[in-house]
Amino acid sequence: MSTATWTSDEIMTVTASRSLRDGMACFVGIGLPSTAANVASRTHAPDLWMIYESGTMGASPDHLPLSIGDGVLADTADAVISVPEVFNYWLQAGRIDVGFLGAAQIDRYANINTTVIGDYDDPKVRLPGAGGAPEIAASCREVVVIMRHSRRAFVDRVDFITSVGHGSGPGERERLGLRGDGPVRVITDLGVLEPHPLTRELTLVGLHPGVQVDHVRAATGWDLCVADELSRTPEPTDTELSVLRSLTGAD
Amino acid sequence: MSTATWTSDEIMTVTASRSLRDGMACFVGIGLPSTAANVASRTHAPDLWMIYESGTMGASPDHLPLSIGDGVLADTADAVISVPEVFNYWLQAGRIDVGFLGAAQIDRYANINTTVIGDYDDPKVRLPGAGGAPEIAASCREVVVIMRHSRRAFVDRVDFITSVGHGSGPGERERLGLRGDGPVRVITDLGVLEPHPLTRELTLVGLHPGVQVDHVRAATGWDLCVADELSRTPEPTDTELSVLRSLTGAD
Amino acid sequence: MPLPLEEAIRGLVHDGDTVALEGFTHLIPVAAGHEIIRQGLRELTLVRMTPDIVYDQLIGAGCARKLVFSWGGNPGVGSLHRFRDAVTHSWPVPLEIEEHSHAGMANRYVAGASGLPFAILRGYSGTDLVEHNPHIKAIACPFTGQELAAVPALNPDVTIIHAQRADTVGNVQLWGITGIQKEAALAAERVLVTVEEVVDHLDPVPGQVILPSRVVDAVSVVPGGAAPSYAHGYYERDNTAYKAWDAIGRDREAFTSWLAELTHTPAPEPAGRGA
Amino acid sequence: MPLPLEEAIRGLVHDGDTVALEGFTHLIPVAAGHEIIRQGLRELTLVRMTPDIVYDQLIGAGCARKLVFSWGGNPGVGSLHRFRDAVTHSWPVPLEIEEHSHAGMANRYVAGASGLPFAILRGYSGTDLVEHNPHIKAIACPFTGQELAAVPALNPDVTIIHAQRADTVGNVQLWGITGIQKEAALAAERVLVTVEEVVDHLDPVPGQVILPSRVVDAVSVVPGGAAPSYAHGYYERDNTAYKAWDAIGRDREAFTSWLAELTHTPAPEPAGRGA
Repeated sequence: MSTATWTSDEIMTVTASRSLRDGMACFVGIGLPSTAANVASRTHAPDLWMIYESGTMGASPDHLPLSIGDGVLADTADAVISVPEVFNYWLQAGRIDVGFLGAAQIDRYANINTTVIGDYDDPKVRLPGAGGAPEIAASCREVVVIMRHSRRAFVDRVDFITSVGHGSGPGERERLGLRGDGPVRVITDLGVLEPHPLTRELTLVGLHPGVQVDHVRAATGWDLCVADELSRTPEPTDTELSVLRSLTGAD
Repeated sequence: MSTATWTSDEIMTVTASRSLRDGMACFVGIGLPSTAANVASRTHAPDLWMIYESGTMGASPDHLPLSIGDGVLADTADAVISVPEVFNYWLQAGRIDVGFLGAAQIDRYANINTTVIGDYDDPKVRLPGAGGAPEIAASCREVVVIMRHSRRAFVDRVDFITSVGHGSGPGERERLGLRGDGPVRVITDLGVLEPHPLTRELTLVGLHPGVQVDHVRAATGWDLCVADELSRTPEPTDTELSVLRSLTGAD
Repeated sequence: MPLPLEEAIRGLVHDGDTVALEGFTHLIPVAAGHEIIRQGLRELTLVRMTPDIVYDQLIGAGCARKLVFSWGGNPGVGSLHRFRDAVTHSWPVPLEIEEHSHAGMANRYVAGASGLPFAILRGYSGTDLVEHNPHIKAIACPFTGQELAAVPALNPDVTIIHAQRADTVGNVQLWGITGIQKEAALAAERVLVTVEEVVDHLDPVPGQVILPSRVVDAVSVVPGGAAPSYAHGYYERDNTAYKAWDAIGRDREAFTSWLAELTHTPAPEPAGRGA
Repeated sequence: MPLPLEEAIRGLVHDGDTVALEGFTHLIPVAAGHEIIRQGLRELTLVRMTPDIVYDQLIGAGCARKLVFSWGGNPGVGSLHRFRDAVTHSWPVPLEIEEHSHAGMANRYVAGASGLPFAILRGYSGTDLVEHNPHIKAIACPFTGQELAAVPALNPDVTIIHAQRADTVGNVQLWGITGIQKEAALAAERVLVTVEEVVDHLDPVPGQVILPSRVVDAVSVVPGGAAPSYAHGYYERDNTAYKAWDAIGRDREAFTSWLAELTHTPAPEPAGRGA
């Protein structure tokens, strides 16, 4: 039994890191995805192969990069390639196993909005935009989304589809010609959601320690489906926490 | 006055080298074009910028390369790039001033055949094929052709258009969307031909020393037009000949 | 011959131009952006895959009429408040936007560098970007019938990049993360490169990109010209400056003071260690 | 773990496959081609921008049903006589040909490496290549209406290249003139790389291309495996061998003797200096 205490962001990041299997090729965005990937590569997945959109492939940074173009990535990479090569030769060609994405809004079918809150032409909040996300969501074999749970973020329909999850339900990705499986898991600070195998609707399948189903329902902007059998996230191990904190500087 | 004697191939190569101006970007093929370009860069055009289709840019080989991918080109180049970059970023983008081409057949309108003599599906002679020539002929600002003069080579219509010269006459290049000026000069072992400004038909404009118009007519497979004023190619200088022979090993 | 930055910007960048300043978190041509602000250029169409703080500054200073981009943010810090203010409140002037994905922008530059009018990619399918951007169209493969996205070539009037070194004849060398700079430069009508130093000979470096002098219109020696981003082998990213920008950019008054200070500051000395 | 070449060819190349052996005058995978001849593979569709003597040998040995190419010759020497004999006299078996320009082939590989079904280029316009090759079509730019050429992606079943080095986990490093090898490898279903040596760590080299081990199916250590072409930093081109081939290839009998000698020769020792 771990006696450690940990924050809700920490359990989210540790859970995300666990969804990376050793040897996978992982398309890593900055922030939570990068932290989770670097935790994984220092714990159970030493041969995780990280590709950053700046063009570094197979980097093993000794500290957490400050940006997707941090010099430590170039210094430790197997190779540095150009941005067109990253997107054309690696992502579009279907060579990436898993893409990690964040989002400002996500909806019932795991569609992702990072563009705008409100109306596009008269926005309430202007967000950073698409970046690499639309093609990551389209082309990686699978996508894992990491984001904090709230009613503002988990909405019935996103204001803007920046990156397609499961569209409007079953068969939509195939109709759109998207070749990857799309989001297979959404990891939040409360638990884990997965698309239902038949309806493709995001369904609560796991709870972090101490969290109840009602908490998650209250933080979700639609009538959330809950799996019959809910898993309970194992507590972060001491190793996971110490690795994570050494990366984030919280130790 | 030069007292040197020289061969018909030597006057052809020296004349071709003179058509390169200093500072030009020149797309160089192996064989006579490469020899001519290397004579130019060692005589009147020290800043001739040579690009070979193998990807070497700005090479200054200390001996004549044996192939378009000779190691001496990579060793002395400003940069070595990939083959797609050569064709897309440099040739197709219109950055090359002059392309040097050889040919097995050329016709009245300077269309070039390097594919097949006879019928395509049942050829008399199978030639090497297109290589880079179709796009060199399309995209360089101007094209210079170097080839030995004979009735078999200078034909009324080529058996196969591998690379477009002036098509079937005035306006044809524009109709085809070809952006360079096409062949501006054909240099042979007998003299120099240029497309007529109005008709685009190859016209004899210059004779090498000792050659008469009748020689050229006899070696041309169509009723050759001859310019009113014919230039006489200046004899190769001692410097040109010694540079050329140091390259070809004839010294 | 290197040109002083002030002179290079004056000669190559004009009101109304389409201008790309590229550099993917590394080698961002910040000093050149500041010189554009100082010279008071207006009505620019600014192009950049990842507009960050120097674009926030250009937008806040009123240089831009339009922004063409794929991700706008202060990397690792948060939002661009001048960009948001321009989009949502037209301050100081309205900002038209045209947005793409990274894959779309990268391929637009590739097409531009290749002399092609458009590029094709598997992208945008099912996204709302399509209906808000007339520059994304569908195209069918003539062999398989598969539907793909087409985007038009991007050919800036001017591309500005920062590089580690140039030689005395103007060949440019950059290395480390080189992003989209080669394509952005080759796609442009005119190219300005600011460099850390000029050297007699460019010794080859693993991972280098070389831009031959014939595609470079001007080189300006501006040591530190990429700060607060970094120049691999020269200096590190000044993360404090990125964080500090958040507070300045968030507030119109703080920004206005910053702008007044910048525009009264003389341009950096044009001649660096290598000049 | 490096595989003996014999085993790698047996495992990765099958009768009827589409096989590309690439290398642009430099690093031509000749030893691998000879092993294909020794194993008596048949009905191959051979792909290569510049088929030269090793392709002449493969064709003369009857391994190929079809050749996809853009320039076939003995570089700096002359014609490929086995290729000519197959095209004009169907000896030893008929050879179907599909021909492109270099620009077309290069872009076909680029499309293949990019997961796209086709590529566009300014090319072929007005040439007779178009009417003899159903794989060249016209396509209109959806923005400008300009007409361009479209060519289908090239995705070989197997691509074979030769490189200077691999490391012990199978990352591959090549440098000097690297031609089209990166794209040809990334476009293929399976990739075999013969190398001069295996080293513990790939020290970066200017101009290097790295193929990460995850896109390489097998590495075989074959020192001298590119001869008579050259391996930058290892050995020079054997120009005498290129010239000597002309006489052998010109004559069916001389070729048949050459072939008998090759196929009775045991494969080169699989383990080289680096193994």
